[in-house]
Amino acid sequence: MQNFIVFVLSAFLGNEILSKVPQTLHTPLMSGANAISGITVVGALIAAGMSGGGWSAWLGFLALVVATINVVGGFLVTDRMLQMFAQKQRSSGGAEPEGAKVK
Amino acid sequence: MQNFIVFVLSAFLGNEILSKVPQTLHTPLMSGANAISGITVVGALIAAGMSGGGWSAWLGFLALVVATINVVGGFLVTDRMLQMFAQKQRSSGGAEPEGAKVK
Amino acid sequence: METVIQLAYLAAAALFIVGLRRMQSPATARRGNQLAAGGMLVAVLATLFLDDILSPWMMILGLLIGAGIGAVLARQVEMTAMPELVAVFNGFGGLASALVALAEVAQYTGGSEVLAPDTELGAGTAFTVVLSVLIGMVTCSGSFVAYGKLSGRLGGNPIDFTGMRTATLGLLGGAVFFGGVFVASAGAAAWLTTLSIVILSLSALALGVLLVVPIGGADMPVVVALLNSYSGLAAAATGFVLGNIALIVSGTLVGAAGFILTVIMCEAMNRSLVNVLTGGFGGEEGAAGAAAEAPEGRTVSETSPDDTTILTSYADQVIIVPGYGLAVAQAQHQLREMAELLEERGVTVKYAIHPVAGRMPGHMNVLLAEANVPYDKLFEMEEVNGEFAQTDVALVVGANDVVNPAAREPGNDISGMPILNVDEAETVVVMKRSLSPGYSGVDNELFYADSTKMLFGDAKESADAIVSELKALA
Amino acid sequence: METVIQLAYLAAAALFIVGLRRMQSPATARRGNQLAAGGMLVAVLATLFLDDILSPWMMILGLLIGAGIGAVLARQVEMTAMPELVAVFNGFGGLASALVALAEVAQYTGGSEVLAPDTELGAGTAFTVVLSVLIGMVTCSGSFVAYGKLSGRLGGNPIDFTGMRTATLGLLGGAVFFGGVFVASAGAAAWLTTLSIVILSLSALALGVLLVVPIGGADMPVVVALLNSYSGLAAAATGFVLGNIALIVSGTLVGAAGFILTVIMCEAMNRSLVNVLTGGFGGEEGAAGAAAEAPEGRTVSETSPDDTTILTSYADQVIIVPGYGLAVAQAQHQLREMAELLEERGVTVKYAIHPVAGRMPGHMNVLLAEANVPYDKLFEMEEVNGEFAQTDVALVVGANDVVNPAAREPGNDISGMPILNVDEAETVVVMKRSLSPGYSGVDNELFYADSTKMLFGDAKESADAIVSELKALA
Ligand SMILES: NC(=O)c1ccc[n+]([C@@H]2O[C@H](COP(=O)([O-])OP(=O)(O)OC[C@H]3O[C@@H](n4cnc5c(N)ncnc54)[C@H](OP(=O)(O)O)[C@@H]3O)[C@@H](O)[C@H]2O)c1
Ligand SMILES: NC(=O)c1ccc[n+]([C@@H]2O[C@H](COP(=O)([O-])OP(=O)(O)OC[C@H]3O[C@@H](n4cnc5c(N)ncnc54)[C@H](OP(=O)(O)O)[C@@H]3O)[C@@H](O)[C@H]2O)c1
Repeated sequence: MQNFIVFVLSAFLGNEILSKVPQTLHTPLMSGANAISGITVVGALIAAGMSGGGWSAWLGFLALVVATINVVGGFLVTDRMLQMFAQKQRSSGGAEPEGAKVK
Repeated sequence: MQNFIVFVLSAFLGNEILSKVPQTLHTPLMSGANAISGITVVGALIAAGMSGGGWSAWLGFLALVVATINVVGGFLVTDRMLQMFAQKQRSSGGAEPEGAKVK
Repeated sequence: METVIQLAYLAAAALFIVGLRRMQSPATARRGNQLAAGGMLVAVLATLFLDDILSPWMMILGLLIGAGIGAVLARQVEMTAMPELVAVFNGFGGLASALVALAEVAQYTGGSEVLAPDTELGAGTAFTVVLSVLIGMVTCSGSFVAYGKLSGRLGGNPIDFTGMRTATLGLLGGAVFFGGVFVASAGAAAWLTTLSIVILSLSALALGVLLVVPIGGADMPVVVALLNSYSGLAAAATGFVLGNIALIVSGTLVGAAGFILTVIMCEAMNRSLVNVLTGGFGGEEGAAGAAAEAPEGRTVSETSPDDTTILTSYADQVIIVPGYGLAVAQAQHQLREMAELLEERGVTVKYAIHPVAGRMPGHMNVLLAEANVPYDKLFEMEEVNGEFAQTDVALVVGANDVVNPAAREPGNDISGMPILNVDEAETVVVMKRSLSPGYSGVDNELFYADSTKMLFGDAKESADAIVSELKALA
Repeated sequence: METVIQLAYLAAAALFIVGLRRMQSPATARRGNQLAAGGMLVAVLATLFLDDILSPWMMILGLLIGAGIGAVLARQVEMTAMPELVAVFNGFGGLASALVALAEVAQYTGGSEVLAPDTELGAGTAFTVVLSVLIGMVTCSGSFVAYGKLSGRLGGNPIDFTGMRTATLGLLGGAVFFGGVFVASAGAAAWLTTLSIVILSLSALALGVLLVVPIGGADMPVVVALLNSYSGLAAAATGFVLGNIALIVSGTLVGAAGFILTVIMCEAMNRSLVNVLTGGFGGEEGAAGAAAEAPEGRTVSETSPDDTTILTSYADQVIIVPGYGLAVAQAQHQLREMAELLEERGVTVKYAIHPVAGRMPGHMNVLLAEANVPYDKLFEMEEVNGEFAQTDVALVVGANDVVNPAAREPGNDISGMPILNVDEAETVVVMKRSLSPGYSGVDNELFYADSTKMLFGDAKESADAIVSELKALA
């Protein structure tokens, strides 16, 4: 029951926060949210590390590998994308060459 | 612990929702939120109805009365205020007399 | 059944959330409030279906008495007395939370089962009881002091006596100490448990008084918003005591609401919360100390309702700047009528609403809404400030601090507060009763400016006179 | 220790919330993503400190392998292959959730303690296991089919065979049935438990394939967003299985994010979600069926890079309308260079971004950001639509549906979709390779309009040619 309450509150919160993300950032939002869904890595860690062995441990291990791919890959690729947005902001003042910043 | 999580999520949610209330509605928000804080009436009901009697029941009864004042009074007075806002919107089209609507 | 009741509590919390969301727009706000009220009904009904109810009549009776009193209070109050009423309700809310926690303790010390399902009064619960009682009682007595100051039953002056700070600190220390004793004794000696929680309650009540008494009457709205936040937190703490989700979610939402309002008010006044709570600022003592008569060598030019009528009726654009005096005089209906008559004569009339005009956030909006002033005539400070330079008459109705040019200079109590630039208008007419300063106690140079004309008298009477003149003109 | 770990999970959830909040502005978004990554790190580290860990090396090894593969994939991918990559990651996420739930089952049927603290595999938990496996497996296979279609490894055409609907419904029914068997047998026969969950997993995998296969390649972004939502829900369901708060909160947040994106995309395309999921719409088959050559009796006027250079360099204002073709051609850098050269010659250049231009929400923004096009040059549809009438040249670069006037008429696949009014510009230059229609397969009258000139060829090559000409001019 408590878990269900947490679920409902999170749904409300997600709705509040995410409906305000501007269209410009929808692609990074998609990949960033995807990375967060990799939180299942926590479950995978538990399954891989705490099983008594056998099927359970192997399933857990496989889960751990794919979940980690999702997490690490997801955050990195989102960062790559958002880096471009940040650059754009910095350079929006004008088309100065890189060297101009040294002075 | 679960309760604490619910608390944290609610705080985030409250912050998201309430920081978007426009200044015009701050007074009704204040009294409306106050009415909601009367939710403690639920606790008062439990205390009044489920105590074995004695001190506990009387404390609960007193809590129930004051909490209900807060709830009923709070919602009614907020409604009164907001009613005025609704009226204003209706009449903002022009200063037609009430009778104009009949036609 | 248990699960159904839990789901009902969750539904109630969801209704509060949806209701508060609708407060984001005036068009949906009323519906939102009704939804929240519906949520409350759901929560109350669900509770009536709990098992183990021993005295249903007590529950029903309590609900009826409370509802009756609440309805009468809500029906009878004047719109201007809103801040007071909210303070009173708030005090009741805090009291209720504390009493519920006390009932739980009484239940325990009486040897019965505690109210929360499946728990004893362990250290964790005892701690939340302390929080609930402390916050609830401080909210209660603090709110009633705020009520007294707002309604004028207590003087508005900040009260300060020697040793007050020491007393406050002492009480706080005492409350913490006895809270600790309560937690420590919760599993052990019942008499010590009872004694410590009673002392804690009394210290908390006294603390609430001492915390609010030194704050000036005009700062009360900030205090009320803060206490509002507290009453929410008290409800949440009670929710922890009882393990009740509806209380935790809703109490926390209210806590957030009150806190956000507090912060917004402080920002708009350009003061920190600490400054408000410790400042002893804004009592009438300041007002009394400052000039109510023009100081020597300064002259003010007075005007009459007749002259003001002529001046405004031949203007192209008039901007009305309402302030707290409008609420005091209850002149909003006359003002609306006056504006409508001017518009019939072809004058453009706008209302300029300063974010902290009045004594509550959105105070002017509520007042003018009551008088049916249409939305599209109300302008926020940023929207309208550029327009004064092209305005013939700025009509300042019971506003003072929000048009005081002293805010532009450093070194006084309102330095840095953004103001409405009425002094850029061709003529400024100020409707108030005297030359006394406003809420902040800072003298207003505007009154002595060449372009300013003072229309002394109660705002309602002056506006009434102007309305008659305008009708005579037509 | 237990409490500290729980607090760490809560902190992780809070970091996700704060991180996602920062996604509301481009200026803070990168920080937000980093905060979210930090939250993940906190959650992972906290988990490593749990008691009862039997095989720490397995955990570390799994983390290292996964991190290595993830990092390589993220480093190597082209920006244009973003949708594919998100689909792949998404499939992994769903798979992981399902596998964790399966591990829990294996643990139980193997006779060991289950992984979730203090619980057995009761009916409630069994139900959440079914949800987790079902959603997780559908997400997994569905995402990989979407990947195949997006990357072109599978044909983009909607695949449909006789009896497919029946097969889908049959699989769904089977999944529900074996889910029921699983829940019913959870306390009883271990072999039945194992058998039913294995059948459930396989049916769910097949179901994911059958659900996505009939959807056209171009609708895949919507599918990916929806599957993204599912993978969040799968994680939340796994959270219910393990009673883990971090999973529930974050999974639900992602579920909301995916769902909101799905709804936004459908709205912008003016189609319902049901229509997208069942439509068999938007495959290349549509494109192939429609005209790639001008139909008899219609003429198009062609133009060359040289002419376009002259035309644009003597214009006062040029509005560039990018579309999916820009992404295909990877012409964003050339385009930016061209725009800069035009600006040096005093031409005002704006970019008009249609909300569904490209194949992902915000696709054009990401592309142009990559090429360092400044923000203030990008305009949303509503902002810029009134300006085409005062524009000399509208330069349509690989866009088609988003400028197709057919949307204004009823009775075709894009009827009612808002479009960019390029036809109001004095001259329209369309850069694409042929007369073939866009994503929707609807023919575009714009190409035959008097004011339209077609610049055939790959957008990158055309833009390159224009850049050289502009440099020669200077
Ligand atoms: N809005 C909020 O949320 C809030 C909260 C807390 C504090 N405050 C503070 O309150 C102040 C608000 O500024 P304000 O300009 O609205 O009000 P103000 O500065 O308090 O001035 C109100 C003026 O109204 C006049 N007045 C009183 N009764 C009147 C009557 N019957 N007829 C005509 N005039 C009357 C008074 O002058 P006479 O006595 O000469 O008539 C007084 O100078 C600010 O300093 C703000 O920081 C606001
Ligand atoms: N953004 C989203 O979230 C999203 C999601 C799902 C669906 N959609 C849909 O996608 C469509 C987007 O419209 P759009 O106008 O951007 O694209 P579009 O209608 O799909 O048209 C793209 C055009 O680009 C041309 N093209 C392809 N490769 C090219 C190259 N190398 N050089 C030059 N041109 C090239 C193609 O014509 P040639 O083959 O003749 O060159 C094609 O007509 C809408 O129908 C929308 O509903 C969008």
